[in-house]
Amino acid sequence: MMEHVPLNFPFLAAALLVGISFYILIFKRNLIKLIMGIGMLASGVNLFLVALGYRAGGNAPIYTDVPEGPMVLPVPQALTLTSIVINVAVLALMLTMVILIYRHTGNIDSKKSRILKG
Amino acid sequence: MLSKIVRTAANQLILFILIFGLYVIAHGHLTPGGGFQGGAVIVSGVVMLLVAFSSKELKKSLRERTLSVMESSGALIFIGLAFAGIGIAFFYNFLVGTPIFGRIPVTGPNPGDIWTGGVIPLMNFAVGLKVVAGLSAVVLAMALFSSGEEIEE
Amino acid sequence: MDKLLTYSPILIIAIPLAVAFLIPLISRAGGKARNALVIASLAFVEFLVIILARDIYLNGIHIYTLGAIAPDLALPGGVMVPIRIILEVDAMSIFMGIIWATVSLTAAIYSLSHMARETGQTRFYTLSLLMVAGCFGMIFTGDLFNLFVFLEITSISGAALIAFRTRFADAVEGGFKYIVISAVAGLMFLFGVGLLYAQYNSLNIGFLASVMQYSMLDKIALTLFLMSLTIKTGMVPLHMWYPDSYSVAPANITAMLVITSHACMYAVFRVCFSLYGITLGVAALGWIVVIIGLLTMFVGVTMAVFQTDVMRFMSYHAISQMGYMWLGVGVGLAVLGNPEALATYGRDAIGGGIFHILNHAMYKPLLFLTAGALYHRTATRDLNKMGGLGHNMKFTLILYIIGTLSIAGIPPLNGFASKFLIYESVYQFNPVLAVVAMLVSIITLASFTKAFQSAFTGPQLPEYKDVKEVPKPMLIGMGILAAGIIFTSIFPGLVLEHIVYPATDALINQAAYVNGIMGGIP
Amino acid sequence: MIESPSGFWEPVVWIIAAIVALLIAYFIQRRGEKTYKKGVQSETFLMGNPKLSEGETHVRAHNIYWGFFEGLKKYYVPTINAHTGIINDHLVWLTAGIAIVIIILFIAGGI
Repeated sequence: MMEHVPLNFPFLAAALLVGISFYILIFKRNLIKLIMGIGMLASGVNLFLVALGYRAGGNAPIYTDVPEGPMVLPVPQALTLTSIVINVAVLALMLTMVILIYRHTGNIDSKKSRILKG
Repeated sequence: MLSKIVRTAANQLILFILIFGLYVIAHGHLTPGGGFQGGAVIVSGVVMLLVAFSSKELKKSLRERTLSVMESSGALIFIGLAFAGIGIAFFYNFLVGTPIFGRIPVTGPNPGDIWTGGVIPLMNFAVGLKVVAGLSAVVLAMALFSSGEEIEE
Repeated sequence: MDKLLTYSPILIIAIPLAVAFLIPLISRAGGKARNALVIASLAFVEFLVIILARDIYLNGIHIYTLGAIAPDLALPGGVMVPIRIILEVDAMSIFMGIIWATVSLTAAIYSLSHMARETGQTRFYTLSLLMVAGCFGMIFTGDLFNLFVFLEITSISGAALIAFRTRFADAVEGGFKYIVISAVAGLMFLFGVGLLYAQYNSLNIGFLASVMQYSMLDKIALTLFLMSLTIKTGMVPLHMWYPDSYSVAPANITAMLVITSHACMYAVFRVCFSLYGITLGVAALGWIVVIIGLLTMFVGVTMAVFQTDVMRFMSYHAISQMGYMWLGVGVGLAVLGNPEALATYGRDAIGGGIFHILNHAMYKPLLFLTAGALYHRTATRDLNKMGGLGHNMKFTLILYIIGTLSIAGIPPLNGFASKFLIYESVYQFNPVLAVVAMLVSIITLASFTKAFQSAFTGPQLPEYKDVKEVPKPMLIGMGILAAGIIFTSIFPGLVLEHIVYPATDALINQAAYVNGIMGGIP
Repeated sequence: MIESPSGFWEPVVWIIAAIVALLIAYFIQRRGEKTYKKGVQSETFLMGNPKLSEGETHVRAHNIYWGFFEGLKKYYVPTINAHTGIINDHLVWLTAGIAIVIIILFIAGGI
């Protein structure tokens, strides 16, 4: 077992990003801003994952021009890439739906464009 | 449609963007990058064309049907490569040791050997094809959508 | 045959995925070829699931490692951690697999007619098969990160399918709500995965379970898993998006979506039992699950009585029925640390909850499909505008009655059998819970009577004078589910003994799941 | 056959019992009133008012259980108002739920 990763700036930045994005998700009624919030949430989580991949003294696992020494296991980087790819798909789908919502209701406010309730 | 300067510059730049994207795809198993990243670089070129020319112009050269076939074949090549190793295991790297991308990479400082990685470079190309087609379709559809048109069936 | 059995866990996921991308090419040859391909591939998957199930019940857990022969092959530097993508299929996974294979095949048969009038069917089938592959992946994976990936595949294709009829404003809105909730829930799940990876340097459920310490970060991760997955099952008070999304989708998609929310519920069970399991020495989590189960049941059913949109009405009932499963399994979770109580009633409570999943997975898709049949012929979902349809749609009427009696728990149908087990075992834990559960069952019957009365009975309305019975493929799709209901009704003991209790024991027996992975690694 | 902690359930026995009960009910019904006139006595009787058209006699969905909702107004009005259908509110519930469950798990402790 490796020792716990010390709390440092990347984690604080990730927490800040997640916090800001939750603020956006809760208080911003503009659907485009909501999607931006989800994008920021994704960035926060990705930053968290990438920060986990850092190990003191480890080398980046790139086989060209690598210095001598141990390499880190690139699992968190792989996770982050997968998560980024998924988020591209999710954001594209959400934006398309917002375009359609705007076409149907002429509004991108989450309260005014709502039809279904109760 | 933007001015002639922008259009000419875009016409020249797209070549470099394409080359850079292909470079990122081809070196995906050696350096950071790969199919998705290189594909995204190429699609950024498509976006540039979309800005320089209008979406209607671009629709003529990028047909939805062609993109759909490209995307499907990219995914099929990927899954086919995964299936090809099923004699041993799904996703088994059956090309290791063969002349095609089969060399064992050396550790330590070295300039990198392109003929390594087994099926991974091939999968990178498949993913690149899929990403280029898929993201171009997404971008084009959105541009057409917001200008009030539909992408043709 | 042996080879096929060895590869079946991955083939079950890979075949729908490959066919999904083959469809855009095949559909050049015409709609018939495409439909035949879809049905054939799903039938083959069903066959694979059945032979795999038979083998699992005989020989125990199946492990499949992607890219290598064994899970521990070629680990660098003597690391004794499973780093590869590993599929671990035990009795609980294959239980969900049987359900999902059957319902997706049924929904595909149904959609042959139901979607025949829509444009863009190629995309429809591509997305459906992606959803099939994604949900199978969720069920079979033994890896937390893959669970996230497959969860997102299911969500993305599901959202696109909900909004498939983009000409309706409500469909788009439902799809948008679904994708937003899924995206946020998925990212929260990923955050929890990251928290576990930070501590234990692995993503494999079996390995994590063997080193789990239940530290502060583990508690936060547990909460994130629990809430992000339960929001997708429509648990009260996180259920409000659920009827909005599920009521606007095409009926065959809603039938499949119900099972995807069961798959999320399965993931919660996996996390609670297999990942945390023994370390949950306290009853707190069990009580949380029991209380949200009660709330889910009660709020779901009372809101359902009020609805006049037939799909929305059934969506609220789907929420309400989920409460029974939470209740049963929650009671089992609360007594997990107490072997005596677990043996007397805990196992029966979990078994009742899981049996109810099986029953719900048959009657709820059936009811959604009958609602789709009504929509197919009347082009409205509003119960206020319907009436007297039983005169012309006799088969739909019969199928609806079977579903209704089953969901309301009227003996001798299967809904009663599972509810009976839940009532009796929950009564031993706390009598109040059983009383609430029975009350909910009564309101369920009352509300379904309302829908039955307003849609099927009454004089033949002039606007529906020449309504015809729905086409044959739709009736066949519904008939398969109804046949399943009747079989389970007559032989509940058989089903319980051979399918449900193995799944229950697979959940309770955490050591077997851990050994499935860690057995090969010293 | 299902065995639960305090009983059992056997649908075949139940079905046989139900058939026997239905047969008994049928025999009792056959011994009933013989003077019933088919067609005449099944007509709708609306206190002498003229017969309504077919669409009007059908009780529509929103009229069913009206009294139930009226009686439980105190429960229904706030519950339905809570279902706003606004996506931001759904996310508020999610955030609040995560916070509450974390607090409960911390208070409850564990190993």
